[in-house]
Amino acid sequence: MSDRHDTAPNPAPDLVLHGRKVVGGVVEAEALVTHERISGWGGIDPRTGTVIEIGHALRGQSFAGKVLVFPGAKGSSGWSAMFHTARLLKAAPAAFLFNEMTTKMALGAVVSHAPALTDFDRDPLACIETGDRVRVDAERGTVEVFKRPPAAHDGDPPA
Amino acid sequence: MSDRHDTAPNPAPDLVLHGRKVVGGVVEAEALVTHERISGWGGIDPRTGTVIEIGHALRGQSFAGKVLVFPGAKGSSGWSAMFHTARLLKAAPAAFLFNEMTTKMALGAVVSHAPALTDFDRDPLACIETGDRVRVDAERGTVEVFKRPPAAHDGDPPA
Amino acid sequence: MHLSDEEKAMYDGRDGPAVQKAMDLLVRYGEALGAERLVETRNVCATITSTTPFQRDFAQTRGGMDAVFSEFSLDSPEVVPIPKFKVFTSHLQLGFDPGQPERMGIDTQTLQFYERSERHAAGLGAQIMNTCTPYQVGNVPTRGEHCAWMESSAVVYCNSVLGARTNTEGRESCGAAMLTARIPDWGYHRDENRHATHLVELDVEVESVQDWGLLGYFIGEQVQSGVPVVHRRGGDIGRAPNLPRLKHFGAAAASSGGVELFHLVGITPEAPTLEHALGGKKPMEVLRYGPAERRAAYERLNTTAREAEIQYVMLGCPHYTIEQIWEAAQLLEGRRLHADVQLWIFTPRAIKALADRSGHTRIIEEAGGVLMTDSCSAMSRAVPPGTRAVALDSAKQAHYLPAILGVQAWFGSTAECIEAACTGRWQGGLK
Amino acid sequence: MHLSDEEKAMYDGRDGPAVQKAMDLLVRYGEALGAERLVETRNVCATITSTTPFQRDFAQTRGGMDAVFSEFSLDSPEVVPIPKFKVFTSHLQLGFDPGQPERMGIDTQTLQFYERSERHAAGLGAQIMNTCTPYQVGNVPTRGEHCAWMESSAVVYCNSVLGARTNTEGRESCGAAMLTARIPDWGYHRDENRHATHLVELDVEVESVQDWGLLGYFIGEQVQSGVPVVHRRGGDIGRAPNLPRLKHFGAAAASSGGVELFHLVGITPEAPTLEHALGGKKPMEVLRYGPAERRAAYERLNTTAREAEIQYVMLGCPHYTIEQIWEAAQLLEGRRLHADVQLWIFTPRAIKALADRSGHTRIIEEAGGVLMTDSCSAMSRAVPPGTRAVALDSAKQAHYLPAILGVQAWFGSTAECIEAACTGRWQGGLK
Ligand code: F3S
Ligand code: F3S
Repeated sequence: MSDRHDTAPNPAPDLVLHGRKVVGGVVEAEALVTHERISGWGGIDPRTGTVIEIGHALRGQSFAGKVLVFPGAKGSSGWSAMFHTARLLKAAPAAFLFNEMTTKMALGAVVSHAPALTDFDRDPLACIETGDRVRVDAERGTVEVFKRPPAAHDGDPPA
Repeated sequence: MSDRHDTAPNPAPDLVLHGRKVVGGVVEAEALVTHERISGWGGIDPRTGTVIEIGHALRGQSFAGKVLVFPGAKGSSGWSAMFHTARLLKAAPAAFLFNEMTTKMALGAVVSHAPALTDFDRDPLACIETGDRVRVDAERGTVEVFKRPPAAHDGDPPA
Repeated sequence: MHLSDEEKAMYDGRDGPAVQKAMDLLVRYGEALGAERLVETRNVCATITSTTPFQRDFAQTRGGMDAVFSEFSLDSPEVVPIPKFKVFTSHLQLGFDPGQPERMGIDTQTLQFYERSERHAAGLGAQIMNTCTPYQVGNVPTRGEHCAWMESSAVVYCNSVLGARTNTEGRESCGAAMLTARIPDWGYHRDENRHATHLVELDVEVESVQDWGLLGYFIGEQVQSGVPVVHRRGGDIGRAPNLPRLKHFGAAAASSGGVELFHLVGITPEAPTLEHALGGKKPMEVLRYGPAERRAAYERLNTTAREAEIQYVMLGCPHYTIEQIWEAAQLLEGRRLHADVQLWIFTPRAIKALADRSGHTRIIEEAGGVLMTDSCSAMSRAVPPGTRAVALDSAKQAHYLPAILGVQAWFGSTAECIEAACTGRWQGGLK
Repeated sequence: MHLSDEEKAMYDGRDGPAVQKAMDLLVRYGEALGAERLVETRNVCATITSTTPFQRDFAQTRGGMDAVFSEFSLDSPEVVPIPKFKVFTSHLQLGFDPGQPERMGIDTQTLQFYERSERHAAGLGAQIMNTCTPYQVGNVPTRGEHCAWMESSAVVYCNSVLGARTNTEGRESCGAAMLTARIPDWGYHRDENRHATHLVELDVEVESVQDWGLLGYFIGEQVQSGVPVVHRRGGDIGRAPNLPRLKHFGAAAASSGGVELFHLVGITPEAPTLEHALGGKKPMEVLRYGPAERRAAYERLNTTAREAEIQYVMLGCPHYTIEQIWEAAQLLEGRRLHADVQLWIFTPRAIKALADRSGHTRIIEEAGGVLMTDSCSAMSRAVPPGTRAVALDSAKQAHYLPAILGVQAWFGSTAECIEAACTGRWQGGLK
């Protein structure tokens, strides 16, 4: 995490995306980005928000309190129940930004009570990186991205 | 029954029908004719060969040992089983002459081991009457009909 | 009839005498039909077990269960040893409920003989489903699957709703199919016989289970053994009818007529359009079904009904689904049957196990009713003693019971039947 | 989102707070999807009961079973009293087999809590089917019937084989549907989303259950959440695949990808022709499935397999039909499992009752195997102690088990699995 984002108000974002509100709310948190879909049942541990799917790029990492940026949901119909439980255990993402609308994704976002957006004017997977600070205003349909300093980002593992 | 038919060979039939063999065999017996389809299960008593369906024109009459002339089978898939049982109890018809081919009718005739014909050049329902003597040669596909004397026929209830 | 090499080998005895007898029957039957060949089937539904004193004596005097199968299922007077079935074989309903012998007036000897014959059939590979509705206990044929099924209400469901292919087979042709995986390629196995012959134009909403039963009863009377296609002028038939509705519809059409295949435009699999269902031909006849036809069908089903006092309510023809049992249980919950009325509900055994677990059986029994299996009143000719008038929600059962047992039948909705069960009086009427 | 008057009344609380919460969830969910309206459904399949310690504690501290239903099935933190379900509701599989708690490592407390929650669900009107295959125990939706189903393998069967209409719902949307008879009119409920997007040209025979599993696995990987249509160049697909084949095919495609609807030209109800299935459009992609693709799918399913010694054979994913149990019993009859191997076969409870009666359970048990219900190894994460390598005839289970439990999986035919169970060694191979 970068101090810059934690300590100072951000006068101007590095970029702004516009999308369609899926679940309302406003939140600001760090991004966790993956180009792979996420499984609910069998794919995450709802107690910690950790991705557990073998071979998944995020395996071992937790989305708890993060803005989860990903293509969408995959796997069993237990998706919403897993994220619902994660929410009750305070391990849900702070927000969902995704590209593919499915019933799993929509219901999972709804029961997570987390702001969620889709249908962006720019692909969030192409312009948001893990560690970026992101302010999601689902009511207005905006995503303000405050890029992590390039130096720090290049050198760090994507955690 | 008419003595004439029981005592003398018939030099020439009154009429001859041609049909398609369904089950082979040759038999000569009295005709029992109905313009109504017959039910197997719930329609006949296989112990006596009696039609039992309420409202049926043949109700109370037995086809045992008769040439049964009728449109065809109706009702449940127990048709063959009922006629099969009637055959074992010696109460099956001597032959079947019918117009409508169905699986019920075909299988019922087969398991009755009785000569059977269909696809006639003349409608047997239009030219055979109850009490006529009928010689069925299923191998040759012929039905020779020896009409009951009109006087006897007109005066009698139909057998 | 043309036989393949495999079929010739079976016919010539390669697989033993029972298979040979089976092929012999199939050839005789196929030639009787005028079939040109046999078709492969891997799905047989039949009656195999024995419930009559005649069969019991036959077993005793002629050589046991093999003799019974040889004669009654293969038409072979010669007793041949019966091998295991080659094909998935489901057992249909029987002449009584072996779980309720006293209620059905079944003596111990008959019951024991049945149990022996059930064990024999199971040992050969029969699935002891014991229902007229194999499609609700795991035998759900798929589109185009060639089947050899008995039981008219099952045949019409299999052909029409599922789009599988079967004629109305009999005990002997099914017996032969179990051992050979063959049945004559005739009738509804062939594309050219599956097109509609009669067009029925709907002029009225068809919504409830009762509505679908009335429509089926009307259609069967009109088209007899034709293939009806049902169409709503200027639009869809309405809400897609579910399994219970189509089950009652088909059973009604199969009993008032001999319908073995129907099409519903936009609903059944071979009727994406009216033209498709008709196969590009003109219907032989066009019928209209409006409020007057609906009322006439209702009145014909109620012709025998005179006395409002009823002694018996029978539900479950064709065998009730778990959804219908749930509905009946909801209507019964917290109520008691009238002291002079008995209520019997019929369902497959496997579904009864589900009803037990789901709490419905308890509710039905607490109200004074009973959930039975394997049979029904028409099949068993069993009704409670003293029954003069019976209330029914099935057009098929209302068609058969008065004819078979001479009782009066009231036909109405499930709710009206339950109401009659609780009050002892029929208060229904067409809405 | 547009609401009808009836829906507005429910939303405004006419039918009490639980129905109001249900409508609130449906509106939030429908708006998330971008749906314009709700559609009526009378057929819900869902998980309702509770099997986790977390839910047990939740019940204890938050207000009993109503609190659990409010939170987990309606997304309502406020505890509302739950009325009886308005709609025919079937319970899906669970996290263990309550009939075999020890084998599955379930403690008494968890079992007792499950039983309490089963009684609660049944009391509300849930049919305790406890299976991923409701269509084999009496819930067979009809063409065009709007459903709200969970469980991907059931969803794909419902949409594709039966031609009914459902999206992959979740616990909360199903909970809301039970109380309102509504679900968002989105996705596969609507004609325009049911056409094929990907064309798969077959260049190889697809006949056995294993063949259909391999084809499904290939297709899921390729089309992900697309709608594939399968076509055989220059002819029919071949013999119509039966229920077990289509069940394995769909389950495989739903697990390697996310297929919720497929079409098979000439077989499934919305694919009378290729053009019809494509809705007159061009496919986004054309794929070919020949011997090389078949082998590659087989090898991917067997990537984790190294050791020929197996300790466990699991059959029944999706839950076995009575036909499959019969086939397994025939393969096992008179044999004994290898001393180091356990065989668990999963089926719905109602079908187990049928297997008991038909003699299969005895054969399986005499060989040393066990017929289980309600769950499976993937759902329960339970395998026999010491399992390193498992033999499976299900592509879906072979996809999930290594990922979930880190075991090695051999995928092959049922006969190969039974052989491995009896010899302790995997000797299968693609034929
Ligand atoms: S066997 Fe079944 S279809 Fe009706 S007549 Fe009896 S319940
Ligand atoms: S629930 Fe059923 S579909 Fe397979 S993963 Fe388990 S057997």
